[in-house]
Amino acid sequence: MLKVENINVFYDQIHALRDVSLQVEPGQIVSMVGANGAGKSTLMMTLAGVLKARSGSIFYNGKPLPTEPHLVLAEGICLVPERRRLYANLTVKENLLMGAYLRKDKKGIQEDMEKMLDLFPIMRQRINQYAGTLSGGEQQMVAIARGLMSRPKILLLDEPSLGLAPLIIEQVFKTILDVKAQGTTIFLAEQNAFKSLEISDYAYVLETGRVILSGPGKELLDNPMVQQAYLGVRH
Amino acid sequence: MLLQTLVTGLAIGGIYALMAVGYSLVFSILNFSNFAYGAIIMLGSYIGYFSLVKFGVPFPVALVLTMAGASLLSFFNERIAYSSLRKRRAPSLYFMISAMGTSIFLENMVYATIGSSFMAYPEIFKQQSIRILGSSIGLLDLFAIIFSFVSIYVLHYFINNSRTGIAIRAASYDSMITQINGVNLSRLIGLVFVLAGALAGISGIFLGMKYMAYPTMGWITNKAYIAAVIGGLGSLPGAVVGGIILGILESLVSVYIASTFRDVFSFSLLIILLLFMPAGLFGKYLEEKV
Amino acid sequence: MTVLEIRNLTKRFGGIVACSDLSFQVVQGEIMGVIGPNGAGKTTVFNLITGVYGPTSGQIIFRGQEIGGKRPDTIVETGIARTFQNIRLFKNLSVLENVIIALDQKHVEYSLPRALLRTPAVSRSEEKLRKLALDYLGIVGLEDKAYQRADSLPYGLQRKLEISRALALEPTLLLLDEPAAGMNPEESLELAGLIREIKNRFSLTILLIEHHMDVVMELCNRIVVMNFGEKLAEGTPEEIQENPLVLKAYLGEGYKRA
Amino acid sequence: MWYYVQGVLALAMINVISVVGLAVFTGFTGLFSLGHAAFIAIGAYTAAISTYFYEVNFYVALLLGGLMAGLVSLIIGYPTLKAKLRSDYFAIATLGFGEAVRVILENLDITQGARGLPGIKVYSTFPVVLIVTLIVIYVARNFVFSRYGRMAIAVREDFTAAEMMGINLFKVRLRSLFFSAVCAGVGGGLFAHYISFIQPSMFTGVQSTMLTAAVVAGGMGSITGPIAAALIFAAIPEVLRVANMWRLVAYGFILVAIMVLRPQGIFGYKELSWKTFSGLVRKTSRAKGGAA
Amino acid sequence: GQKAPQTIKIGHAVALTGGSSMWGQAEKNALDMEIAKINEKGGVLGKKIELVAYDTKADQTEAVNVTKRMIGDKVVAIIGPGQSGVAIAMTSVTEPAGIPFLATTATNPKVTVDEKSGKVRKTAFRTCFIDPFQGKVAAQFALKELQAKKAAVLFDIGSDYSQGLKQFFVEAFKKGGGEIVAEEAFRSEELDYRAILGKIKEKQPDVLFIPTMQKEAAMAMKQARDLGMTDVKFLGGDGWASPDLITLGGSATEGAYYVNLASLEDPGIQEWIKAYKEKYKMDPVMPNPVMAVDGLLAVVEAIKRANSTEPAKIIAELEKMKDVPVLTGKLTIDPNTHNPLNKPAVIEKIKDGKFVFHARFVTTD
Ligand SMILES: Nc1ncnc2c1ncn2[C@@H]1O[C@H](COP(=O)(O)OP(=O)(O)OP(=O)(O)O)[C@@H](O)[C@H]1O
Ligand SMILES: Nc1ncnc2c1ncn2[C@@H]1O[C@H](COP(=O)(O)OP(=O)(O)OP(=O)(O)O)[C@@H](O)[C@H]1O
Ligand SMILES: [Mg+2]
Ligand SMILES: [Mg+2]
Repeated sequence: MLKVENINVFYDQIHALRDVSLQVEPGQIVSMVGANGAGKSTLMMTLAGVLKARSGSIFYNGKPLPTEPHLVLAEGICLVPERRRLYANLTVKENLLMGAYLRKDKKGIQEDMEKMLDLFPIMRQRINQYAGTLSGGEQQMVAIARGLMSRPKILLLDEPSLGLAPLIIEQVFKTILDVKAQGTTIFLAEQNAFKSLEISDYAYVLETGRVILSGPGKELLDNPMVQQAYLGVRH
Repeated sequence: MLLQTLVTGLAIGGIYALMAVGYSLVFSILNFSNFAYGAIIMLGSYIGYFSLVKFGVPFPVALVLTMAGASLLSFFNERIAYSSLRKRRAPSLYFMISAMGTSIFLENMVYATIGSSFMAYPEIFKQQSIRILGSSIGLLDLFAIIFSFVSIYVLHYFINNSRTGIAIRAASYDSMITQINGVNLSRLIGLVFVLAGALAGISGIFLGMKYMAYPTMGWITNKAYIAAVIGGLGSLPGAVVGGIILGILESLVSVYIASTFRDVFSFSLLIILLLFMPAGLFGKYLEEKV
Repeated sequence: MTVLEIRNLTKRFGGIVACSDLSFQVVQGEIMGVIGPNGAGKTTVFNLITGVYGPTSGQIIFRGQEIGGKRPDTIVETGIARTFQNIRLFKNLSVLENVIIALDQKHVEYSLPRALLRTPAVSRSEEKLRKLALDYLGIVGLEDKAYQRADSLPYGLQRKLEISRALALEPTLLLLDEPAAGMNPEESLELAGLIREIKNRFSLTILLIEHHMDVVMELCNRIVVMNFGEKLAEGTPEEIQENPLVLKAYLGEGYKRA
Repeated sequence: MWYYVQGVLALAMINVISVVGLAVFTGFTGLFSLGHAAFIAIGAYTAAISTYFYEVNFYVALLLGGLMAGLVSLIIGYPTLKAKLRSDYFAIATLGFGEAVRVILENLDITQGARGLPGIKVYSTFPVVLIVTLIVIYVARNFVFSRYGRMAIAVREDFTAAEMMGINLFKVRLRSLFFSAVCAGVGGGLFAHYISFIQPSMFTGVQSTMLTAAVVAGGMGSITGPIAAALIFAAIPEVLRVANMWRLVAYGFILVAIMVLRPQGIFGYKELSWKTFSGLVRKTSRAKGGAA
Repeated sequence: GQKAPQTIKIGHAVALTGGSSMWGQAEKNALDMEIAKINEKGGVLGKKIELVAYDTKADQTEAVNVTKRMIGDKVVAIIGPGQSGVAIAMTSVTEPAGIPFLATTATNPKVTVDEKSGKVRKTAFRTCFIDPFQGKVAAQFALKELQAKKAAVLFDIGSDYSQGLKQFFVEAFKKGGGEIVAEEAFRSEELDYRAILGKIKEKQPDVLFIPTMQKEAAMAMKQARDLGMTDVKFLGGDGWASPDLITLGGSATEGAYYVNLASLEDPGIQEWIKAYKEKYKMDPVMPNPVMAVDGLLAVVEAIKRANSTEPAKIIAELEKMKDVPVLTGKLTIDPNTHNPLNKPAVIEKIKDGKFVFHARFVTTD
């Protein structure tokens, strides 16, 4: 469905992604594991069209992926960016509506909005509050909900559990599984490697901008090198 | 006398308000003071003049031509002077300097091509005035006031409730994320500048009819900036209220204190107001949560 | 000895009560955890302690001195430093300069007129600052990144820089707001080690907000649990892990580990 | 020809003095002013009145002018900075202040209103201007490369974090404003004694904005950049004389082009600032990094 | 043994850009035309004249720069500028350099006489009358011809010209037995005077004196009529001298009078105007071009008489100048003030949407 071939991404001179290739199959949860600065977010942003690869190519259903963010979204690929990036000057509700910007079905939008509020009940009390004044975790919830509002075909989730309480993390992962069950493909970057590998159909390990390892999630979970470097398991 | 002063002030305030709104509109999305706005108004005024006088079209046609022309100018202004800054996420100061350059460019362009002489509009609303409670108000002024109220109300509604309006506000905070949300940013910003340009066209033609068209008329927008700040930057109703307050205050000071010290009074008021309401009457500081 | 005492602290934002009649005490030399669901008011407590907000009511007493409602810079002077949940570095400055700025208040030995004329004392003092700043960077292992721009560091290192910058203020009470956010379990444990180390080295008292329970349980002597702005529970990590209210509101019934 | 070039240079350097002052304020605290011409005016009038009516020594008069401008800057700076006005609000407040100062100059007796003060003695010869300019640049550089400049940068970058570093925002901003006003005042004093005739209409908002333009075009957070920009801005209209009435059109165009092509300023973002700072930063990567 | 230059360079400090460029361009046109004529006839002292014109933007600092440049170019004298403020600033360069300039429409007395010492400035001359004279003309005209008893003044406090002229008018009007009922000011660039006009209206003046530039004056007249000030007569100074006044002010300007330096309808210059119109396809914008030509002719005459192009000698000759024929009549320069003597003032009236020559006016003391 999504195929990345040998892309190289730079920040000025900093070479952030080196010859990265990977593949995301429809209906799967594919995740990325990697230390701080490995390049996970960079890859996410590149897929979303925010950053441009200097070389290499990205295909979506066999066709080259557009490189303008709004066209990428129009293709059904939606990024929930790292560190939330909400519109601080809009209310929670307006943030959610922005998530559904390209959708025209008023009723569907309304329904989805209700769904999101059921998912994260605390949002219901905050619905008319400016997103900028929400607590960190509340913002993360809104960010995830905003991403879901576009009803994406592929959801790119960059550290969705950042700053969330344990209970809510459980919920988020449950939601990810729900979303998958509805047929959405998920590409996930997570520091919470335990959980993400557990639910992933396939996973890639990124180290200083390179893919060094890949395999089904469960397999990587048992890989000693992964355990030591990312799961904090000491042998 | 007092009543007449108030009415006079209201008439001036109406024009300030109209200009302040377009200025505030751009501020509300790009968060910078578009100092080129005055030059667009000025060119709008010339377009109106040439349509009416040189091409002899009827007033409504001239108005449409002016709005279209100013919109176009405003659009290109953005594309040439701001869009690359926007893409590099330059701080707002850079936009302002670019805007200043644009305004120097446009103003002197007029000097170089049309010349420094002043263009008087034909007397369309033939100096008619109506009398209310013993004070007279020009028909043109009345029209300007009503017109500003209506256009501002429509705009306000649009910004607050429409899908595009929300996107405009969203883009003002984080343009990268709006794109991720599927917004075609270039088109959206283009639209804002077209809207602001249309308002500039209206302001230009009103200013031209009320006074005249001349190269440095953009300075009047200084007053509009002040009005917008009094009202709170980025707030459209604020721009209206600010414009009218400023207009009335100026008239009162002129008549009852001293016309020469008028600006000292209005600026002192401005500063005092800001001390108590640092974001103007209706503006809000977005306190970034720590 | 009690270092910090929070007494009936309340903070309202319009209709929202972010912190409500909260009281607890922090004892010299301990690491106290502050946990609770998202939006419980943890960060707000930090903001109140450091003067970002003034309290609606209640008191904050630090070393016998009321600091509620004071300006942040005066509160820093009394010996409190913090890190931010959303990292706030001076992005365009180098890593080193970020730390030097923290040193500027206490360690500079020249006055404005001297600075204007740049007397030798100025250069000497600046050189001293640089050395000192490098020492502070060394503590978190960033000395080899000293001349990079702060915002080119990856997220995790930015957090460490924030800690080092806070240390440079020579606080006696350090407030850490989710220092392990965005770190994987391995990195979190490493960070926990670092926190313990600096605590001992500088004899600090630490107040720690964190959602990574491994870190909290590993480090904290005592924990305050907040919910809806109120105190839900207070106790040792063991007590807290068993507390049914906490399990229900925060950890989740399924919480079993450690 | 040298006579003329010298004249242009002298005026350019006088301008540099104000620009350097403004660079210290705007470039380093991030606040910008649209009223700095008022400080130049105050310096010019104070110095001119001192030598014209009271026959004060020229250098003393220059200092008086700087001091007076500094004091007046506190009048506007104290309340507005205390109230923590932000960017555009502060800018408009200073714009208003600048206009108000001009109105007052137009109405005072001692300034002879709009008719101005003619016949001020010409003391600002080329060497005098050159030396004063160098002194101001040196002092400004020292200011910026000390803790005072560093604190200002911190405030510009993130004032909340800066406060959390124990920095008093108000003091830092006011100090920078005061410094820049003193520079402007000295520049004004030199100007008055160069041109020998001053009128309120010489100190307009347009001039203030051109000063800010030089600072921004030169590069925020840099001293050398704005100096270069000020010199270039002085040279452009002279070089473009051949273009006749198109020269100001070209001038505006160039201004836009600089911003569009080099939004980080002529020499790039603070090329000089901390890098050379007492040899502190030797191999910084910041030299080329943009403000993106 | 320096080689003598092949031409005689005469400088021209003129506003070619900005708000005053309308007059500046006309000035330059007129000088170009006149110099061509002189050169055709063989020039002066056997040499051709070359005009070295630089734009001042009507700005003092620019003017100082270009003056230095002209001096570097070795001009022997300078024509212009047209603005008093600019002229005063220029003296700081011309005085030490000893190069004379002949201001065209700079009517402020301080241009040629140093206020503090009361001494005449060696290098500053002009071909126009001065504001005290103009103010007196306006005042006496109002008193005598318009039979005015009560006058109000609306002036621009940001303009030295306006402030000065207002003061001289007020003095003369009071001296002549009139009463000044209102002195109201606005600030430059402002265009709405309704509030202050309302105040003036209440005082019921016979005459409203508006010593401003044409734009402000036109607006003021228009708004005054709008406010129902139907009977008051409008009066102005040479700042009005632009056809824009009528286009802007429209019917409100009808019947207004103003004092000018020269008139398009002045019978003495009709031939010259014809030539100008032929060459440039438009009317010269009065009065700057004729004043500039007067200056040029005076300089040429001085060079001839001195039989030298040395600036000091030109100055000496200018000071002695008496009844030299120039475009607007005969020029005599007062050696004590460097102002022209007995330069007559012209009163023009707006009639049927045109400037009409009304009368030459001679003042009484
Ligand atoms: N704006 C930027 N400018 C320069 N370098 C950057 C920028 N953003 C990221 N980098 C660098 O690119 C590399 C990859 O960063 P990225 O944010 O993609 O890592 P990550 O895997 O998402 O890390 P984390 O787990 O901390 O989020 C890092 O070395 C980082 O320092
Ligand atoms: N400036 C503000 N204006 C309005 N509401 C605010 C403001 N600051 C915080 N709040 C509200 O107060 C509540 C507490 O916020 P706080 O940031 O303290 O939560 P927290 O416990 O730190 O949560 P998290 O773990 O998610 O960071 C939240 O519901 C938030 O929406
Ligand atoms: Mg990341
Ligand atoms: Mg928090």
